[in-house]
Amino acid sequence: MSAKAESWQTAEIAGPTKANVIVKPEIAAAMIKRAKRPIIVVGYLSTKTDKDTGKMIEYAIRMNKACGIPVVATAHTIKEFVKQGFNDAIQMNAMDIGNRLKDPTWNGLDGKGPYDLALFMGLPFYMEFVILAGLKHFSTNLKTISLDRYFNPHASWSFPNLKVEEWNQSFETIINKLGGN
Amino acid sequence: MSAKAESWQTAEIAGPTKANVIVKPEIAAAMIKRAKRPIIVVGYLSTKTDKDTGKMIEYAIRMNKACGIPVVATAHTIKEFVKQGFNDAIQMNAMDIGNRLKDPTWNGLDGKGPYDLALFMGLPFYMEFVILAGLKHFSTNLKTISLDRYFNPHASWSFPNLKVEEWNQSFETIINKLGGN
Amino acid sequence: MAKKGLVVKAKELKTDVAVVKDLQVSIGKLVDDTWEEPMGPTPMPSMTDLRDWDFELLRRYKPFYLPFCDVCCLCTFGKCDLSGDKRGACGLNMAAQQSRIVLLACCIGAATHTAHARHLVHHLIEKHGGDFPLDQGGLNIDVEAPVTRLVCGIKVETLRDMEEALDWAEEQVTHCLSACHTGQEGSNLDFESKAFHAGMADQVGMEIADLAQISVYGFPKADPEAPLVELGFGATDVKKPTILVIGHNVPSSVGIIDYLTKKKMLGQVEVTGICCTAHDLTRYEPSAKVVGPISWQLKYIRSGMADLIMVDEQCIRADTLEEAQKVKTPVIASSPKNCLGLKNRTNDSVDELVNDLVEGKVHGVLILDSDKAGEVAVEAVLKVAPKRNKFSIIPDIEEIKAAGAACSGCNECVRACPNNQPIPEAMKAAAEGDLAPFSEILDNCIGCARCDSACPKDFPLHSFMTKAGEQKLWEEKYLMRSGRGAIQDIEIRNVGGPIVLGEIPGVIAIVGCANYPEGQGAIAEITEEFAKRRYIVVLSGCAAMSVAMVKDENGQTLYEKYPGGFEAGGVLNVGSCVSNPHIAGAAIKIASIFAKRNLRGNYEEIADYIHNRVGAVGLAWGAMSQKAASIASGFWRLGVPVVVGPHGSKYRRMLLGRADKKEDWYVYDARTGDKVYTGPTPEHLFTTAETKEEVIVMMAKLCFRPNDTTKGRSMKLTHYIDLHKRYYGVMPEDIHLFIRNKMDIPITMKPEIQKILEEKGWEETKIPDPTLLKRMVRKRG
Amino acid sequence: MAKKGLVVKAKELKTDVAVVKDLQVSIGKLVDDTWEEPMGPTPMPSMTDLRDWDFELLRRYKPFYLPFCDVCCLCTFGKCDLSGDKRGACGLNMAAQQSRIVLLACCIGAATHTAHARHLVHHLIEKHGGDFPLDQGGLNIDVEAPVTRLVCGIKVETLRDMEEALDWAEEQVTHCLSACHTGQEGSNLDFESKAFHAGMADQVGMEIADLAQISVYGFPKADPEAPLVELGFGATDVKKPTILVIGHNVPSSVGIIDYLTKKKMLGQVEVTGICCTAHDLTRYEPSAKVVGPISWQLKYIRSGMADLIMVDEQCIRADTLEEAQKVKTPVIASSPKNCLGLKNRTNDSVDELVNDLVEGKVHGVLILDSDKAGEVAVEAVLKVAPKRNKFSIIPDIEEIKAAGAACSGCNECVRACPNNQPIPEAMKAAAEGDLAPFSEILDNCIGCARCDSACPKDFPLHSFMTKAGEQKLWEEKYLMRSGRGAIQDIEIRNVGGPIVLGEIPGVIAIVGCANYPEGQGAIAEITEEFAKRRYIVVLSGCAAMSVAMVKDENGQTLYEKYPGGFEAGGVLNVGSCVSNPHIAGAAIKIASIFAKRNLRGNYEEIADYIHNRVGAVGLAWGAMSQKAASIASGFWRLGVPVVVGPHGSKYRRMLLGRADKKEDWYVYDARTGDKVYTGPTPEHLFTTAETKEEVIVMMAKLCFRPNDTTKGRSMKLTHYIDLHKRYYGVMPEDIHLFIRNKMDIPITMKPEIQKILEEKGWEETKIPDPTLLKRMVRKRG
Ligand code: SF4
Ligand code: SF4
Ligand code: SF4
Ligand code: SF4
Ligand code: SF4
Ligand code: SF4
Ligand code: SF4
Ligand code: SF4
Repeated sequence: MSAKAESWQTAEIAGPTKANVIVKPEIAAAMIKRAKRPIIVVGYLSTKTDKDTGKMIEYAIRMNKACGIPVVATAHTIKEFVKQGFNDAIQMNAMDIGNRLKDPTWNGLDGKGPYDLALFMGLPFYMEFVILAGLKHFSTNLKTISLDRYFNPHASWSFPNLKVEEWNQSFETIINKLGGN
Repeated sequence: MSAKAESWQTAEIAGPTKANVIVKPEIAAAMIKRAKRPIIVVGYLSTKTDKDTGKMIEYAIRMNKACGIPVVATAHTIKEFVKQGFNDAIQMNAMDIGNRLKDPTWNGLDGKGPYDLALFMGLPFYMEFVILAGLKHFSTNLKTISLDRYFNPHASWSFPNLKVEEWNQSFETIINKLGGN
Repeated sequence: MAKKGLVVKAKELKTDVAVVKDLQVSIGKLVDDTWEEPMGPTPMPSMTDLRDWDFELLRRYKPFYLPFCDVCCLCTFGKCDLSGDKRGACGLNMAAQQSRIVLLACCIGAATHTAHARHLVHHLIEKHGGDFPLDQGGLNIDVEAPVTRLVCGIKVETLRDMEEALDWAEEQVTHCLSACHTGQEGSNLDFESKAFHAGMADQVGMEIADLAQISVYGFPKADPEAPLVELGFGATDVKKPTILVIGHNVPSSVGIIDYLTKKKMLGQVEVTGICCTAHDLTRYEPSAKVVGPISWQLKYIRSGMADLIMVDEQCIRADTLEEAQKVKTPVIASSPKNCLGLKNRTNDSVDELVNDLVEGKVHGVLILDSDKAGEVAVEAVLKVAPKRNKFSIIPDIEEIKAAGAACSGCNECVRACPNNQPIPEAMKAAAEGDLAPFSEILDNCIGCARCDSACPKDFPLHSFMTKAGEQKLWEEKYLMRSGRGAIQDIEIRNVGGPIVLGEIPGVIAIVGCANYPEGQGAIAEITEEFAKRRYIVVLSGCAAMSVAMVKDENGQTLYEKYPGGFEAGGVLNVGSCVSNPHIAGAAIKIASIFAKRNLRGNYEEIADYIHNRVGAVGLAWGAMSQKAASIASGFWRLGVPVVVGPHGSKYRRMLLGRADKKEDWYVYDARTGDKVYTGPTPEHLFTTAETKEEVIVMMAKLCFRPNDTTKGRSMKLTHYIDLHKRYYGVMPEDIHLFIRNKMDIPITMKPEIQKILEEKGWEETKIPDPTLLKRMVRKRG
Repeated sequence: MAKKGLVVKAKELKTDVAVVKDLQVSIGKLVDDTWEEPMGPTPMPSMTDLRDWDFELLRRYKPFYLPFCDVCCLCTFGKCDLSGDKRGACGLNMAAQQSRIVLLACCIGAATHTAHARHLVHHLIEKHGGDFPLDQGGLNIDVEAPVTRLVCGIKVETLRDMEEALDWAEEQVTHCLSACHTGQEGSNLDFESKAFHAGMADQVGMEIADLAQISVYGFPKADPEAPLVELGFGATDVKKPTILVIGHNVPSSVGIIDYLTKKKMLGQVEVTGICCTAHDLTRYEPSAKVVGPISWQLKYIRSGMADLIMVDEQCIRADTLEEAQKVKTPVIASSPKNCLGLKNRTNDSVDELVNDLVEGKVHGVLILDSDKAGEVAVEAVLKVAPKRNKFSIIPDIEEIKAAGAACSGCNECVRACPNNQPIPEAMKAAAEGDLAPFSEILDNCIGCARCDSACPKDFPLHSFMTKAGEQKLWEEKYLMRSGRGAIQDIEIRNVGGPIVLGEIPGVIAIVGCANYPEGQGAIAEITEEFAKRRYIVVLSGCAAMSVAMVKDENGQTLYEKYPGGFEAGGVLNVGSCVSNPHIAGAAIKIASIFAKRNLRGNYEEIADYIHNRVGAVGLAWGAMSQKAASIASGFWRLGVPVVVGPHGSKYRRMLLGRADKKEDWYVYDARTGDKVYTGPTPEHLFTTAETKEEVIVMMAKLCFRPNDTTKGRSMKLTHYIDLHKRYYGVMPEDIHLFIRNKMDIPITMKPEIQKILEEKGWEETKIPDPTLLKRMVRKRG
């Protein structure tokens, strides 16, 4: 892994402000721990289990179990969560959650105040790319992390383009650091 | 110096294809040496001697003396060359030389065949940026190097954003490696 | 407007004539005063006339901007970094820049349709005279052009009448585009309002274009029983000389058919089409064939089936000439919009042209006379076909195997693929002789060939997958109902009751391009889900083709299984892209036929009516173009929500409601003037759906309207909850927002829902006579 | 065109009227048949009618594309990486994409002027009636609107006549914009041709706009002695209540003047302007003041001088409202193009509006009625001024010192500065109390405030430099000759001899915006260099202001030193941006007056004439906008070369000749039909100059034309060589390319030049009667 990463979709250049590369999963774990109000947004690709998408949805559940991070399931992802016995995910349209995260006066799913860190995974690359761009430019106190296997330059932080094993290992490390298993 | 460099003008993002960073001046020297038909294009900023521009024109002359590289002086830069006693520079409009370098059938100033390496320095950053972009996309067998103090991402190779001393030292090294003094 | 204040009474004119000699009088227009509909407040509105209405919508549906990159590069002050709260050299900020890009897209889209209409009307007047009468659907149609009447306040009865509407539309496009200039508009909301304006002008342009061609070319006229036409690779008779037409503007294709007819050769030459020209071609001559939507271009060309290609305008691959050359297919360009650098040979003789094309002296010619283009196409294809012998560049399996073995696995192809298709893996499998992965890729492929371009080894990857899917491709043979045109007044009248009672829970309009995230099957799935539930499903453009490309176990397409009328469970193809205003027109006619509202120049009132009462929702699952942007924009201003597929997220902004902000969802009760909470109905004006499952659930929800009767609302809720459970596996979280009183609750779900209502602390609300316009309140206070 | 084929004889009409009762007849236009100029081949040309001519130019002047970034992001198929030989998802390649961006810029520019013209004409007809007669310059002008006559083939005599030309222009803008749609045009050369077409339409739009305002508002009418007006910060009387108008579309500013006049308060309120509205304001009322070009906006606003700001449209900073708020200055927006998100208060009473602005209840209002806007502006400013007391946000020295000390030297500011100004160094100096470096920066500053935006510490750096340059700013008080409008026929006639004999070596047109690389002094230097040498220097827009902003040792500006006539050594301000067609018009009138060529609908022949014979060159040293792009494009199609300053390199493509390719420089000799080599005259159609020195030498060279007499050529050569030696220190390398025979050689340089000619193996060539059009060859053969 190097500190330089290229957008997974070649043409999806971000501009001068590009995501920091998560060179070590510990960084991500520390950020989640440090965050006062983190949230994770999980897209439908997390329900697929081909080599590209590993077991994202399980990682999301394990992260929730480890640190109680609230989970938003976009599109029909909720169905898979429920199938896996996880009933705490909230179904929302990806744009809707993006739009609310942008709003510093939104008090969150629980009404307890705005989030300060939003993790994303499992959305189509380009869709996540533009939602992250919207948050980068228009949110005020929110940081974003892309946990996808691909470098997404509009996030505040993103994994570089990873091999599947590296990526899985990263999740394991993060969950471990969060005190989960 | 790192292998990652940002465009000197913040907003002048290049796209997916970005210049390689000349991490060591030796690289540039080696490329010039390896080139069959190199050429150097020198813009008017090379005549200025503020801290930004060092003594570019003198370096150009010394490079010419070291390896006989032909010199194109854009705009009124020619006047300064002549003043410095160097009479071999050819005056041309920057776009005109850019346009000819693009053309693989152009046989060069001496009619002996197309150039394979074009060095640029002393043009306004953004003007060099777009000319280098034109060459990047539309020339066929030409490589370009920006020798300016600033990282210019549309070149094939460019210095990163350097301190004046680093930059001067780089020229000294290159000229030295080319066998000049 | 050009002609305002220039009305001269005949008597006065006589006097003038008597006084001023040797003058010619050029008549602009004869105004027929027998049309009694009173003029509304905003005929031919200026860019600001409907701004208050726009702001009303934008107050509720706020833009969420999704920048594509951090910078603006639209002028030489730039590039400017607009990240965060930075401003460009012109003082612009990121929100304004993104909305400006939306406006620009809508201007390009509106210009495209308006210019298309202008070309068509001009051409048809030249051929048939300005007096040629318009005919949308004979006696079955009273409001001949609802959008034009609504927006422009005029009645168009002849081709010439249309010019006034086009003059207006062109002026508006020019004004709106002007606002994109550096240092013009400074407010993102005003950019949005202007984008709506451009979208509205676009609707006029499209309506004019379709009405003109329906009238003159005798397309199906509001015909629920429009003929079924053949569609698909497999529909082409490979033995015949084959012409492929691509584009949107049909006169040169008509030229082909007319010449074939004249020469009694119809049937001897296969005439096939891609994109909207294919729609209009088959509306003109049902024996012609449709290949498929835009994404079918490259594989069809490379397969070598086409012996001659004629392009007109819009949605044509820019490399058509180069690709055609590879398979030795000559090209005729026939539109000023798309000249392809070819020599203008309009004035050369047919013989010369045919000869040059047949001999391969030129790869293509530009012929700007549609009749001549048609004649040359036919004469040339007859001679080219035997020479070409269906020369194809689809590689054989050995070549693919070798390539698979040589592939470096560099990932450039997949990183270039908009749909992230696993090409490197397919190459590995191909090396082993297994083409199945490539065949799967073809299913999810939009035919863009970016993979080809990106591959450093220059493998023609799209050809590889075409080869892999060959078998399936050649089995593609479907029936599509050809574009029917407008909706009849009687159809509108008949759906009144069922809509009020919820028997028809909504109108689902599926339109737009084929930039699908994962195959085109989604369109048919979505359509059937709603048709089965007795929604009305209206289709156009590429979507109307895609829906035909799935057969059930009996080999039937949805067009065969479901009726073509505007009725419960109807599956209607209205036609090509320019037929879209028939959908808007249906909504508009609901207002005029049920509610007896005047249409003429009465935009705001009608949009308010539609927004609050007509449960219509648009879906552009594969939207990709600037035209799709302006079409959506035309619906937004009418208050009709639009959903796009994932790639549509790249349009740079959504218009999103906030269900959690109660204060956003109040309307006036027109009876009392009270402000009444209505729940988020409809919740969004523009959003992206990630998956087809989400689309289905979301569209059902977006059919809610404040005005729903309890019967209607309870039916709509039934479908929403049912679909939510089915696709999401759970009850929706938000049903309490949509229940106004106990009567709204679907009976079968009563206990379950009442529990939820209690949990949520639900309170009963009133069902208003809803309006966003204070002036519509009847009670004077 | 809307009205073709609709001409009805009066007699027939009478019959109609007799038969058809109860009809109103709406008259489009009365055609005056007394105008005898025969119609040329291309009146109101379509997008393809002049394509052959364009291709002729493009064959010689090939595009050199300069991509800004590697990708295209214009539709949701994208972004697409177009680097190298890649193609986008729509099949487009990089060359086509860059030319498409050029077309898009030209469309935006043309739309801006055309919409401006439409607004103006519409407004003036509403106020003064369509019969209001046009008057370009009374009896001194025969061809009232040369561009419109040439392009449209019509004569415009009243305001109403103009609408036909605007209808045409709007239609063309719409067609051209349509070609920018994804999947339309595929050839870069066709995009270029369409860009030329948009540029030509733009010229018509501008000509109409200026002629309308000249006629109705009584601006100087082709007046070489147009009044000298005051310009500069220092010209403002700081004690008076001050209104600042910004923009280009003058009616609301006229509203201010008219109201002041009516109330006999002219002189009690200072009315100052920035950008073209300032030009037109002072053409209307010479006692008004010009602040400066676009780059003066921010420093003037922040200085707090303006007690009320009225904006209309074009070249207005998008953050005007925010910046105005900081200094408590209320804003009136007065154009539909630029509503700034403000509430439309057009229908509110003047009292309410004034009150709300004065009380600060609102920061601004939108008033779309120019008279009311004027009245409100005046009434409000009288009350606001005492309250504001010229409140300024220019910081004091202590604040700057503190900031200087706190500066982290992060370089973000300089990296954001388009002109790479050494702000971090200036901050260091400021920390020591030395503001001199900041003052120098202000000289090279275009007032974009990107440095402010970029600074992570939010220092208002542009205000710092404004403070540093304060003294100098307040000394700015110059005289500018106000915009004279058109060139008189007699002036054209009088320059005939001097031009032929080289006494006038060329016409130098300096136009466009203030995006200068290093200060605006260059404009005056360039102007004087050519004026001294008895070239004619014509100016407009921001350039016409910049040229006034330098005084000689006697305190005189060039407008005072040089005559305002179209004559040797003349320095002419034609007016605002929309006055540019007077420059094209002068070239066109040369063809009609000297050569007696017909103009009407005869574009190609006249462009060919101008390209081969009229030594006119355009310079847009600070070109930044899309309007500048379309203005340049209008000149390209006429065959007039244009040079831009360094920032103009960001327009994405140049049109460059290749002096080394002999085969490119042949013309037909109209007398014989022979192909004759003429040397690279002019060498380029569009290029970037890096420095003002280069501009001067290059422009002198670009004045060569194939048709030059030996006398004329020898004079032109003298200047070229002289300037080359002076600015480059050496003889030009290429003089042999410009000498046709020994008579061309400047006598004083004979020996030197003959030596060069020998070295170069020079051979004598013929001087043809040059044309690029085969059909212009007179000999039949
Ligand atoms: S339009 Fe404005 S933000 Fe965009 S490049 Fe130009 S100055 Fe910068
Ligand atoms: S052609 Fe198909 S597989 Fe190739 S990049 Fe395009 S969508 Fe992907
Ligand atoms: S780009 Fe070409 S070489 Fe690279 S992985 Fe794809 S198919 Fe293989
Ligand atoms: S806006 Fe588009 S073209 Fe411009 S820099 Fe960004 S990606 Fe490149
Ligand atoms: S217009 Fe063409 S090149 Fe540009 S983004 Fe769309 S598909 Fe790609
Ligand atoms: S305001 Fe002036 S100094 Fe600041 S970035 Fe702009 S040009 Fe540079
Ligand atoms: S950006 Fe601000 S802090 Fe950084 S160097 Fe410039 S003035 Fe100093
Ligand atoms: S010259 Fe340029 S900047 Fe100046 S007013 Fe005209 S368009 Fe605007």
